[in-house]
Amino acid sequence: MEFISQHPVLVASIIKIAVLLFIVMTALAYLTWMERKLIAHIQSRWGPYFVGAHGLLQPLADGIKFLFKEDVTPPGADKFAYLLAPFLALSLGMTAIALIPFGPPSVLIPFLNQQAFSVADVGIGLMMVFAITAMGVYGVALAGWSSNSKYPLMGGLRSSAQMISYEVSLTMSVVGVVLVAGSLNFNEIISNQSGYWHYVPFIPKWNFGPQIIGFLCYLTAAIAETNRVPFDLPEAETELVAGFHTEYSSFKFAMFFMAEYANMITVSCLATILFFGGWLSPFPDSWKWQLFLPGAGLVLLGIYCAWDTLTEMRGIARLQLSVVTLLCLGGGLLCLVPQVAQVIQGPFWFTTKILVILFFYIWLRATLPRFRYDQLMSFGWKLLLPVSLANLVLTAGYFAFKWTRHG
Amino acid sequence: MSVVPVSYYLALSAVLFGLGVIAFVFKRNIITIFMSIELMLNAVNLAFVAFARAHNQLDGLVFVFFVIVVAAAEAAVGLAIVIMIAQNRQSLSVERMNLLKF
Amino acid sequence: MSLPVILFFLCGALAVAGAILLIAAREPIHSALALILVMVALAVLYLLLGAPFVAAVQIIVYAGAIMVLFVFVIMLLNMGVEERTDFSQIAKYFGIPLGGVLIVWAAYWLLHSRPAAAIGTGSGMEASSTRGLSTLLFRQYLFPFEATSILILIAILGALVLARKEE
Amino acid sequence: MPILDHLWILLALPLLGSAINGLFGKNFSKTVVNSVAIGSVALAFLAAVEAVREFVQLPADQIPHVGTYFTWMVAGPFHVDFALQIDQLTVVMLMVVTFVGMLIHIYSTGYMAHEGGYYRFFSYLNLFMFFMLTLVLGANLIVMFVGWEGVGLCSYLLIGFWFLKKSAADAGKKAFITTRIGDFGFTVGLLLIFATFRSLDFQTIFKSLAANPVSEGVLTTICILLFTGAIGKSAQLPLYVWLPDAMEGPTPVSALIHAATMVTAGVYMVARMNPLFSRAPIAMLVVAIVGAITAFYSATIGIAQTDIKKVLAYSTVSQLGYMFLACGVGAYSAGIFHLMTHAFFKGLLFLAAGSVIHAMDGEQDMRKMGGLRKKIPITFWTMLIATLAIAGIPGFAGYFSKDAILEAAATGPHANFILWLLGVTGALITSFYMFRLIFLTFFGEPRFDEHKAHVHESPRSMTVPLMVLAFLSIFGGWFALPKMIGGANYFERFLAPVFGAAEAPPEPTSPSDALLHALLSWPVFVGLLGLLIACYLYLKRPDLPKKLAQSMRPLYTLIFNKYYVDEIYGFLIVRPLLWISTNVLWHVVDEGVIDGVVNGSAHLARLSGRQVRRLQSGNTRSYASWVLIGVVGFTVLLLALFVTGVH
Repeated sequence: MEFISQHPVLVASIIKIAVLLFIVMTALAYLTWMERKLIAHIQSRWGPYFVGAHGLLQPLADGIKFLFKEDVTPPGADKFAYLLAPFLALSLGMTAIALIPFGPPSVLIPFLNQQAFSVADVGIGLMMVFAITAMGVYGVALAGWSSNSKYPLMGGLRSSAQMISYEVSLTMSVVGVVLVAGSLNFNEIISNQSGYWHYVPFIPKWNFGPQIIGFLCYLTAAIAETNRVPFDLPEAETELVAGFHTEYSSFKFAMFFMAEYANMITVSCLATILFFGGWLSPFPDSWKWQLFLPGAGLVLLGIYCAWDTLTEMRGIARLQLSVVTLLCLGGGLLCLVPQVAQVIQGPFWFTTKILVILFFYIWLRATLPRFRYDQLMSFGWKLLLPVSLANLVLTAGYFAFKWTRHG
Repeated sequence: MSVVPVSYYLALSAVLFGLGVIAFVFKRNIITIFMSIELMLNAVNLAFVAFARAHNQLDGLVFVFFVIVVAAAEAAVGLAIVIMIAQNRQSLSVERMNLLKF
Repeated sequence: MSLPVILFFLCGALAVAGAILLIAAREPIHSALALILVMVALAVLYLLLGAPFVAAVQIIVYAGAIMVLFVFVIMLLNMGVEERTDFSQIAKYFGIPLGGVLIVWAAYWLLHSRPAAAIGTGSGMEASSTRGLSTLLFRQYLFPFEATSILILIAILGALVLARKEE
Repeated sequence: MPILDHLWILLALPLLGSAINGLFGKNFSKTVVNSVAIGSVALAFLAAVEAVREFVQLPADQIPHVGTYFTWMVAGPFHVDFALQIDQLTVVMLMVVTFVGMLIHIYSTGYMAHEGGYYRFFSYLNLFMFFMLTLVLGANLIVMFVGWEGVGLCSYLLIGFWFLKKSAADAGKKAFITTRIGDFGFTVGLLLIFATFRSLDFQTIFKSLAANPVSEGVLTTICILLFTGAIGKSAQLPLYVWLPDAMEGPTPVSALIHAATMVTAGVYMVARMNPLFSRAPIAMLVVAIVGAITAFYSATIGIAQTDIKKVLAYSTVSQLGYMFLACGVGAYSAGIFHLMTHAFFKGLLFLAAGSVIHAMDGEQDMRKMGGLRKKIPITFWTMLIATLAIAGIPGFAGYFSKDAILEAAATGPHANFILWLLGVTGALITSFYMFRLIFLTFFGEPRFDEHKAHVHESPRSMTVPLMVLAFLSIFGGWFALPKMIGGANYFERFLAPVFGAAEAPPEPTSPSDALLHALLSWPVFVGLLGLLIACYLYLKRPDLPKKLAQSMRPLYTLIFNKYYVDEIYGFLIVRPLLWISTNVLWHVVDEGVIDGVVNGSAHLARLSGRQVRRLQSGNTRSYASWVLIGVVGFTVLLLALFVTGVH
């Protein structure tokens, strides 16, 4: 007790980390589910359906399957690096998320008086996130090298080259935002985006507008950074079996998988914070009814589930879905309590925005074909980088002009 | 003790630098020798930062930036050279590259 | 023993260990990893010293770019473990021992020479340090800054020229 | 602008010409080279004329007019400016040098037309003009010395102009070395002067000399030392030997350098330093004696020479002797007067001889000539005029000057019968061998193959200078005309300010007996006598000379071989020197000591290198270790210092 009172930071951090880990893990798991479902529907298939209602238990099944698969280590592999790679990848992917503020800093944890919605509110959070993502390369590279096999090596080479190439434009595209906000701190960046354009009503003053070029560059670079379609050269099945993690099996493979999704989440969070005003709501604060949006949404979802349970489901599935229904309704009702609603506001908007971006991600994957390697490189160096630089110059020029004009 | 004296940082940087020197002399692989140079640079950077902190002057940090930039440039060129060497000599051992002698 | 002191000793130990590993490892990749370890540890020390921005740059540029380049090249060439030849007697009998002497003695000297100026965790001066740093960099050190940009440009050209295939 | 304030222009012009021709002349056409060379000298001449015009208008108290341009060197009390001065003496020399120089440049364009290294020749010639003018204009002994050595250099270059011919190259060397011997004395003299007067500036020296008298011994030493320089430069006994050999050079060179200008530098110097000399009677006597003996002695050699240029060379030597005789007996103005006239007629003689040689396609031996009178009339007439002038026939330039000299020797303040006698005899012999030359060359039957040698008159560019000089050889001496009818010699009066201290003004006499005395003077008599003898021997009885040679063979051979002076020098000086150089300096000092040191050091270097190169193992780690060793050593040192400094 007395230790707690002495080191509130420590305790709070531990608690927050635990919670965050749990949430993120589940999120990852269900992100896979979401992806498969979405792509299936886009391709007019059903997608996972039989493991649990709507295949809701599919991720769980997958996880168990991975756990119990045989863990093969290829002969002549560099044991240490071979082990290190997946851990590096996943842990880094997770760590980045620790810097993300999911809600306003004003909300505090009772007794400890620490921010509730961000594990670490660093003065230069943006830089830190980039630092961590920058390290992400090693996971891939090491994996490719240590497998002591042809395809992984090439995959590793490709991806490391690709990642360092696109990291440059990623960083460059963001600097514009930093200039606008005049800070590297996430909370400041976000609060800097609050309010509306006074000459265009009802359009929130998010960086998305003025930094549109930066945003597009960022999005592209981010997709490449996370080795997603159409930039998933490192794991191009058709060319290199599965790229850098060809030789990996069972849970190590799973870790790579999770790492990839974790990175997706990270970059989506960044996009949200930098360009879409993070946890800010798009509506003016005067509109009180928006407090009840999350609750209402959950309740509606619950109602849909209930109807679905009664009409569609049979046997065990009905039971499972009814559980989901109860959860949704209960959560919804809880969220309708004003205090809770107040607290839940920020995270709600934040997650919504993230989900939108993630949806976009998956949509892309379902739609676009893959680049060729040289195209990828030339695109990154000859188009993306110059454009992001141009954006930077434009922004800087604008501010220089502005500041010289008035103070 | 609740704070770390600057001399500790300096000593640490000295140790790292020395280790870098030893690495430079001890290693035979060009790339690793390169790395040992980077290690020395890092040690120096640490000293810079420590001094900057000690005198509450930021200039030291600026110097760190310049060091890093130079290191980056050096790495770019140096590694290109290493690649050329490896392609021509099929070896990375400096001890096998002794054409330039009496 | 407060938190920063613990952290210092932890990271210091890590850094030294990394350096020794760099020397000990025969596999270049392992050396590279060891060096990355050193860099990360140093980054944490920078945080301790209240220079978070430098720490971030250290990670991004050093660990995130330069070392990646090293790893990349090592993978590309894939020349296997280093051979421990001993053609250089002078290095064997003088260089390495002298290096040891240098370490011990310089460390000793630095520990005892100057009055131990105390350094706190440097919390609270982060933002200001970043801001002040930028002003310093873009006002007082503008010319060196531009010079380095030229340097980088030249380096790029040099690398291109070297890497280009003669046809 | 008054050119007097910019005398340096006079120097700059020839130097510029020389530089242009020397640097770029290789690619120029002959016309360009000519225009550059002659243009520069002609401009210099015009500038000189202008300078003289302005000089004449100067009030007496501004003479000499000195222009200091920059401080050249300063070392404690030793201070030398680059300064030029102009006074009456300078004016005379200036006119002579520039004018004769210009004529000879023009002449050369014709004479050298078919030679290689055309641009080189003219570059040297211009350079010579530059140095000669420096010599003449110099306001202190150092500047003068520069010119002095410079003309020596140019003389060397030009004598050895055909350096592929061994004799020419040797002659060049001989000239240089022989003059160097004299210059040694000259240099010592300069040192002594500085030691005595604490300055090398003419005016300063003279002023301080006038102010506080210096011991006569010192002055004598100085003067004799300076005179050695003059001996070398002006080819007096015993250092005259280089001048005859100098005839290896192209004839215009002989005319310009070895007759008209350079060789007279010695005389000029002595005249310039007259305040010193006139205070040192013994030195004066030495000068006079050397001059007289040379005049006589080399005249005798002239008798037996067969090479046309050699004859002229020896006659030059003897004429120079006359000039020194004049200076020695205190008649400086007479000396300078003779210098001027001599410049005219001797220059003319050489040019004419050159024209003859040109006509004979390079033949110089008078025994293979003869009867050229008709074939090359202009050359003949001009040369005849010059000969009359040098022989001292009344009315011609040479008469006045030589008469003045001999008169001074006879009746001057330092009169001396023996010197006078030598002079007169010399005059006799002079006119004899000169007319011998004329008769052998132009009269009698051709002694060469008419068909093989197609004799032709020289081009206009050569004949015009001849005629101009002939004109001067006649009227150049008429400054002195009034003296004959009892006036004072214009020339002397003009130069009086310079020599005033030295010379007693000539006492006026009544016109009639002045004229009588002038016409019945010995020079006229001996001149005519020489003419008659020559006429008798070489026109009336051409067989007689051989008989005479037979009858007094030993004397003849002695004279024919120039008294074996070269051989004696060779035996007494050159051989021992050679022996020492070969057996001591070469085999012992050079091979033993110097080469030993050099090779030894090289060997040492190689040995040490063989050991040290092991360091260059090519092994990076070794290099790194060495660096490390150095670093540790340094840190130890520094920290040690630091510790001792702090604690």
